[in-house]
Amino acid sequence: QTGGSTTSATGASASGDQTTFTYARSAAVSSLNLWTEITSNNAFAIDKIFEPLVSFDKNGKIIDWLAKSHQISDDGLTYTFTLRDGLKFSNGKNVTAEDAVFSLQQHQAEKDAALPLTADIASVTAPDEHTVEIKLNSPYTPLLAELANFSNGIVPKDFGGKSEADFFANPVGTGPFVVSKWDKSGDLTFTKNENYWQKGKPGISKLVYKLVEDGTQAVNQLKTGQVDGIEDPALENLDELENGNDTKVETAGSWVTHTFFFNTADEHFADVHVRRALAYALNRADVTKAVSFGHADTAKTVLPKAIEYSTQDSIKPVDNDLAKAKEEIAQSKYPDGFEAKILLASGNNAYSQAAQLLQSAAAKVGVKLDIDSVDIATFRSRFKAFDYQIMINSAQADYPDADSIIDFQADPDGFSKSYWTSYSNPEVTAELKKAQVTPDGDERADLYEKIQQTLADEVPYIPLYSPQIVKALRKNVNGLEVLPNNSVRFQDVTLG
Amino acid sequence: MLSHYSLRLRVLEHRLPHTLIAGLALLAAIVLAAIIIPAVSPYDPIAEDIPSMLQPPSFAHPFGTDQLGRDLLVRVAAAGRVDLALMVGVELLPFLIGTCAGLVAGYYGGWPDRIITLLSDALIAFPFYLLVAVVAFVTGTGITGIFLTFLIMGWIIFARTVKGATASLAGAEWVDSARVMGFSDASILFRQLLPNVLSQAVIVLVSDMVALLVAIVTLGYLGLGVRPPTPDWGTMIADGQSFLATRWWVSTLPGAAVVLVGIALALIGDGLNDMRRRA
Amino acid sequence: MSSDAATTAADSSVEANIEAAARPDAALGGGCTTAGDSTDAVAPTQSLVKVRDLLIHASLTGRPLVDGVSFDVAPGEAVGIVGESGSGKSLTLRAVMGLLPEGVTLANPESAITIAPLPAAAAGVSRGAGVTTLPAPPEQGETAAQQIGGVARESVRPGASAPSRAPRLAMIFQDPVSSLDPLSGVVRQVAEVLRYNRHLRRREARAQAADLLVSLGLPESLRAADRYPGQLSGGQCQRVGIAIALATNPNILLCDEPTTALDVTVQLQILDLLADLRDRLGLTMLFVTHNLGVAARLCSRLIVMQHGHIVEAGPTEQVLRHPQDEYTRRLVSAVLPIPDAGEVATDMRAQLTDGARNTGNTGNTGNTETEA
Amino acid sequence: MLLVLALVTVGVFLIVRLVPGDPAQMVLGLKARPEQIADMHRRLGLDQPLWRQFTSFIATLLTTGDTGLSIAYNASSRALVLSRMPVSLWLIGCSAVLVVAISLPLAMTAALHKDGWVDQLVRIVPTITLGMPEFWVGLVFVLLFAVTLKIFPVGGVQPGIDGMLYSMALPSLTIALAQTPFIVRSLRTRILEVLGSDFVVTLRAAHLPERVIRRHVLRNALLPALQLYGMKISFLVGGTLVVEQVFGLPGVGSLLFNAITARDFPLIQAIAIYCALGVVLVSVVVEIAGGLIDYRVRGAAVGGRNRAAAGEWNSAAARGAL
Amino acid sequence: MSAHMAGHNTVEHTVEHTAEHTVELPAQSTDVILTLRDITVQYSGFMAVDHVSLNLPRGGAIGIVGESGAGKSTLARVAAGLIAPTSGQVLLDGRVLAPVRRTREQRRRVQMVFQNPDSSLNPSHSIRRILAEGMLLHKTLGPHPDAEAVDARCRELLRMVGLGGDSDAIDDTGNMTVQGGVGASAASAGARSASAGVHSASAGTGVSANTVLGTTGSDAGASASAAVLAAADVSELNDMLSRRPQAFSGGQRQRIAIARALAVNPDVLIADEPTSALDVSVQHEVLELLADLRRTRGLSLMLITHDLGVANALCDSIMVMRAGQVLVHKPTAAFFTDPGPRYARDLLAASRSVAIAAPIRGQV
Ligand SMILES: Nc1ncnc2c1ncn2[C@@H]1O[C@H](COP(=O)(O)OP(=O)(O)OP(=O)(O)O)[C@@H](O)[C@H]1O
Ligand SMILES: Nc1ncnc2c1ncn2[C@@H]1O[C@H](COP(=O)(O)OP(=O)(O)OP(=O)(O)O)[C@@H](O)[C@H]1O
Ligand SMILES: [Mg+2]
Ligand SMILES: [Mg+2]
Repeated sequence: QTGGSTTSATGASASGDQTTFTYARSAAVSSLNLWTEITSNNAFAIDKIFEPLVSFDKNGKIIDWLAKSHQISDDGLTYTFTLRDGLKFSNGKNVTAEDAVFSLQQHQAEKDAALPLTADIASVTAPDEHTVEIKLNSPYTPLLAELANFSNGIVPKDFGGKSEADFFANPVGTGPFVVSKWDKSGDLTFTKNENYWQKGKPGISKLVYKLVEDGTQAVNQLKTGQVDGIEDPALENLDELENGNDTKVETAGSWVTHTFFFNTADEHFADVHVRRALAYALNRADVTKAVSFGHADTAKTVLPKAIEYSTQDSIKPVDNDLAKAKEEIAQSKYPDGFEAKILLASGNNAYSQAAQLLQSAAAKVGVKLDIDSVDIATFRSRFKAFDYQIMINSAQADYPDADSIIDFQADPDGFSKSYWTSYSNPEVTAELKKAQVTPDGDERADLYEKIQQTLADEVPYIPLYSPQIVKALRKNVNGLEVLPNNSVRFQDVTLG
Repeated sequence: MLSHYSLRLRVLEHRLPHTLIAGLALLAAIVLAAIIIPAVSPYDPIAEDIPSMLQPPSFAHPFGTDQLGRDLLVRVAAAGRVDLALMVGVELLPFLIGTCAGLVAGYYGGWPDRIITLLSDALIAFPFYLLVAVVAFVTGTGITGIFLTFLIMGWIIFARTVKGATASLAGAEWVDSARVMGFSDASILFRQLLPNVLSQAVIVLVSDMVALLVAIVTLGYLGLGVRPPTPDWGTMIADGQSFLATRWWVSTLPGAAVVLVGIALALIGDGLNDMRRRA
Repeated sequence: MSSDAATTAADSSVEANIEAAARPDAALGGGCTTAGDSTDAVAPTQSLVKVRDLLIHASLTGRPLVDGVSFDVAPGEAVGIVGESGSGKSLTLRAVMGLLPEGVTLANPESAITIAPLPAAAAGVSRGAGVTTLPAPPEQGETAAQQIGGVARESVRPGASAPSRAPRLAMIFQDPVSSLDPLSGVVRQVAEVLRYNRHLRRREARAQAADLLVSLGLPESLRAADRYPGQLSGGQCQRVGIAIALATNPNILLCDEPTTALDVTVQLQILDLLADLRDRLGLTMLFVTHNLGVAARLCSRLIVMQHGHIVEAGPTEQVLRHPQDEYTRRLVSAVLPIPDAGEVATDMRAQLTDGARNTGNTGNTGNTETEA
Repeated sequence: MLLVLALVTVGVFLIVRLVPGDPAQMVLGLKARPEQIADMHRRLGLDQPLWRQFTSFIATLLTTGDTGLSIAYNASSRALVLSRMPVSLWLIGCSAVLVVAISLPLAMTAALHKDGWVDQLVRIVPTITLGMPEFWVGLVFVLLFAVTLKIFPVGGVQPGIDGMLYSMALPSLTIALAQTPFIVRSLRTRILEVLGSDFVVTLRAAHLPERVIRRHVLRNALLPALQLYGMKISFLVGGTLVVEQVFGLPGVGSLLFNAITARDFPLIQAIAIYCALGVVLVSVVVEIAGGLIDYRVRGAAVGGRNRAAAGEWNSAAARGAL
Repeated sequence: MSAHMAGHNTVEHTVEHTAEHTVELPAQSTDVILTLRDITVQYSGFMAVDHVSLNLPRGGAIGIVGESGAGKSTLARVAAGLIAPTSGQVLLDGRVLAPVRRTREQRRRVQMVFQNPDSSLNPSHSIRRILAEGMLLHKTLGPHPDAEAVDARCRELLRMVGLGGDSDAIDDTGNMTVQGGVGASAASAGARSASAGVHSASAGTGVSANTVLGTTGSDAGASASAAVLAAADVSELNDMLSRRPQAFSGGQRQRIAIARALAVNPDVLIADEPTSALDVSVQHEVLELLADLRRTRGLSLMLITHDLGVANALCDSIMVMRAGQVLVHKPTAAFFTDPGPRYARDLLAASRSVAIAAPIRGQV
């Protein structure tokens, strides 16, 4: 029985066709502008419409996408992409190199860009109809990974003659799906792109992003077949869904690490011994166990395992050793402990549990922690204003390169000042900058290993766990490709 | 004298409706459990024990354990202390304010009544969750927010009840007698009228407490309730609701506690009502 | 028949009674005599309502409220029950009606109250059998009687109400306003009773209800626009109450202090109306009051109750003139006299004359009069 | 009533701005640079002084009836509210009907069998649901009737009127269960009072059938319950959030919650104003219904006061009539 | 037109109305304690009281009669300072009183007793509190009376209104204070004052009735057993003082209401239908009490009633009101000889026709 088509009303009533896939998501799609959006509710709709030259696979490995091949010059300054043959936009127009150049230049020019290209780009040109050439002023290794980001998707040159706003209200791209019905505060319905370059795909004719805000509700809808998949099933429900009669889960390694961040500008947490004491006092495996129900790895380093150069398996973490914790606090400026607060966005069960565990861990070394749970908007304002002592949040890679996380979290000169921790270690900063221009290989690996160990020892943050990327599906759903950035590819999906 | 005494007793027995007795007994049992269990239990309501997380009810843990391996029985009891105290504490001020406002509005009518009515109408027309959220966001989640929210909304129901009761009494001849006697308005309001409307206000108070408790629990569900790790029925129910299907005890047992308190208070309210009507 | 005519007739019949009432003798015995006239055919020993050892106690405490009350009411007779507040008058009456309130228990429900079937001769008196057999009423009352009784005859659906021999009871209450549903129009209320008691169709019932009300002295305007009880005066409401009672087509009319809540003038109107109905329709009446004068005006026999017992019973005149029981005597003496012209001060004021009154100056109270 | 609307409008405007948190921040996300945020503030007019923001808001509201562009959804806030409105209206409507359908017979039966087992049952059972939070009842319903028994949909809204009714069954029952206890109790108490009143004896003495008497009793008992009911419905307008969440209904409640979270001032204001409008409408409807039941409260609908005066008038009329 | 329809005659109304304005009041005299001068009360355009004037002589009693809605209560409320008249003045001892804001002393001097015994006492206060409140407010027992003094005064008041148990004629010290009035009154007062109230055994009533009847008007003086009786009496009265109004019968409550008014030693008592909710025998007792108070304390009385019998029994003059206006105001005797206007005549006729004829009463 096909859930999406017979039980789901959205599917069944539409045209009686058998291939609607209904996907439960917890937030609505409010904008389809690929350059200015970053949040997953919009991003994972945008990436169904627009596609970049290169992309990544399930394991985070870069693959050619709209480009059938790419080359990097030996000096690392010239990137050359050759477009596939017969590429068409969903409106039937051919895709040319000019379109790609226009897209990348627009992105560079966008002042509200959410994920701007950080490489020092000298020019983007189209030497011929099928070739795109990017020239850099200085080498920048993460460029290819950055280009794989959804925000570097290709749009028609000059928006096909429309204004930018009109274009993004009714966008045209090369992706497998076309927007057919869009309620900015509700559901988004896609239909299949008849001109999709992967012949015979997608296998479903309709894709519905259905807004189901409540997690439990989504689980129940999946169980009864009202939806065919859930974008973010709660970890605590996975057992049930994995073993259900009609349901299953698909997983992929993740690019996310949930982490306690210390504000090193705070007098207490400026003291590395205090930070180490707390890290030693906490048992991260317990935290993982309590919140992940077996669907996460305890994080020993800030770089998730699914990203290259992660030293998850080899690093020496500061973790779970009460004796050492006591030693550290004794060496600190606060041997008798102190009081502080953990800032927390309310409504997140896992964070609340983790905070309680840190609270009781800290109590063991005489540090009294209060949990300060505030709503998400307040939370963001607070931490962006550095108005916190400890907070819990996640660090997420936007593209499959170690730099994606490390740069953001350890660069005191970046606008987030080491992710609002103000952590600064010139050595780390130097290594970080060096890694950005070092071509992939052992040298880069060494650099990242050193950085990760330093960060682990100085504990500007305590990485907790990296949850698996999980999608819960009806049993009859085949061919769904789960991506490590939490998105999925639907083009191969069939409903059995 | 002895006969007097026994007579009084008999009158008392006679007067107390069985619903009231049952309700009081139930409430007393709940309060006692909330006081005694955490005192005698070997478990600490806030100390985690990850290895024994989410165990079903057993001899060692009659109510099972929660996500952090804490004994739910002792947590439910400890939460009872918090929530019952909160329930009473939070209702107190609205009760006082609402009763005074109702007295004034009911006795004077005219513009005091109109202002109070306008204010309460406007507050009712104000979306409740907007208020809840705004207050919680301003104060941060936790007891202060709960307190403020219900201070802002809670007085209305008392004001309305007391106003109605006062207005219906204000025309009574004994009120006029008091005026003829030369008593001041304040004295008439608080010494003459108040004792007569108080019972109605108290009945509302009791039944409103159930509503309040449920509201606090709902705030917990929305993540705006009592802050962890303080045990609270609402957050406990909310934490467990996502595995209601697989680990029913985590949210059902705290839920049962709320229901029990609800029943007790409803019985008390019923009983008080019966008593008032009999008197 | 025109309704205007009916009103006039009803009014004039009441007026006639007021004239009669002006004579002190008539006030006492008049009602009795008239009732006697209409029940001549009935053997006086035969009782329609027989109450034997009525025992009612409070369910909760077991306190006896009515304790061994026995009496008989003959067909067509009007019997008054008097006594102080709380003496059990209402309970007795409601026991007869079969509508005891909650919280009291009738100890002997089988034997206490017997309502005899209507005797053959009296069946003619009963209105259920049709108005035609009424002993010829005084001329001026005819229209009214037919109007009221005619309701029954004209509208009976064939077969629906074959004259039953079991007498029907109806009741009128003390507080005229609160004994009507405050939220329904009065015509509607009467019509409803007509509909269910006489199986009429809605519109018919409504028209007849309006007729009935108008014939009882309510304003004509009711026909066009219904009014709520709250919009009528106490006296008007009491007439509606009477209309409801009559609409059930009763043989026995139980009245529970029907005039206590009313003004003296209105009280008199209602009493006259009741006397009039009693005479024309040959109703058997049980009349509860604590006002001896009121009872005397309407009833041929009186029953005096105190603390749930009957302390004295007998013909009205005898009870009032020669009260045997101490309580009855006190009751009679407590009635405040309305002095006749010339007779002025009585008990209390007589006392005052010796005392404080000397300090007052009656002249200064002013002697103002506005002549009509 | 207009005053109430005005008060709510002003109140909402001020109160949302009291809250810490920045809409621009929420829209632009974590990586937003300060100049981006400042730019957005300028576009939204958030850099203006409060009174300027207020006057321009009121001006557009009064001239065009518009409440502005939603910050988070980048769409007309009025359109957003209106698109979410039907679901909430259906939900409130269905639960209102259910409350009546459950309460009336229950209260009547209980009152007529006072202290009998039906009465005890009616008195006790609702007190159980009284102590149950809506979200919990809703969850249990979903598990029981939707997931296990598959009688009703788990959540969401099905197209068509029948689909809507079908989808509303569980949510509105959830709400109804939370509200009926209050209504049933109020009604039962009042019915008992009315049953003890004189006119019922009159009706009994007039040999009216029991069902007719019941009709009279009910009518007389209805007004206080109706007023309570009106207040409950008023609370429901804009207060369906929890049920909407549990049942995944795209109603105004969840829109409001998202708007608050995003500090989407125009949208919050729009929702609050529409909700207040709804509450005002509800109270007008309740007053009209009250007037239909009891002529004494008629005419109070517009002014919204003078209920006591109506009673005065009544007694005055009673005295003056004859 | 038939007699009972007379009231509907609007022509009559108009005539009376115009006539009313020309009424001249007798000149003020020092003997007048309370004066109502040209009082008008309007309720949203409706004339409840229409240019009414009256003088209440010191120690005198005026009976105000009239049908329901005539404006009697409204007039009384103006006199008591409960509502402000639309126009007109209230004078006490020749001095104009502020409409509603009277001084405490002025309040004390004019007291009022209401119609309904069920609602005239605060149901949540004990009788002690009800009685004592006024005394404490007006400091009639001095600024800081001790509790026992207050109690003693309360007991005295209860005895004064005839709520003193069988020994109602004896005060705390065993002295006779209250003279037996008419036998029937004292008798039933005794019967009623027992805590069993109305439901006391009928035998007891008989006995006490006989006793009191036997001693009517006599001056029995203090007897040896009086002290014993007094002790029992005090404890019974104290018990009564601790009870709430619900524990008393209607007649008892009405007496307590009177006692409350008397507690502050008023000069004027306005009684608004104080007996219309009571049954005849109880009514009689209350009237006895009022008559007695007039006699013993020189209280001035403004008695509102719709019962001519009551007015006749107690008042020096009778004032008939109708539709807010005074139809006639005459000395009692004159009124019954010639009631005057049509409505007054109708009223008298109606009252007579439902009253028991005098001959019957004469034979009791
Ligand atoms: N429903 C009831 N439950 C308990 N006691 C009752 C009930 N109804 C009446 N009584 C008691 O029964 C006694 C007699 O009452 P009843 O109403 O018959 O008196 P009554 O003679 O009609 O008095 P009244 O003149 O005041 O109407 C009173 O003491 C009253 O308190
Ligand atoms: N507060 C008020 N508002 C409006 N009208 C009123 C008010 N109080 C009294 N009235 C009206 O004023 C008129 C006189 O009322 P009042 O109570 O003085 O009459 P009454 O003579 O005491 O009648 P009753 O014998 O019924 O007590 C009545 O028609 C009454 O309806
Ligand atoms: Mg009675
Ligand atoms: Mg009056």
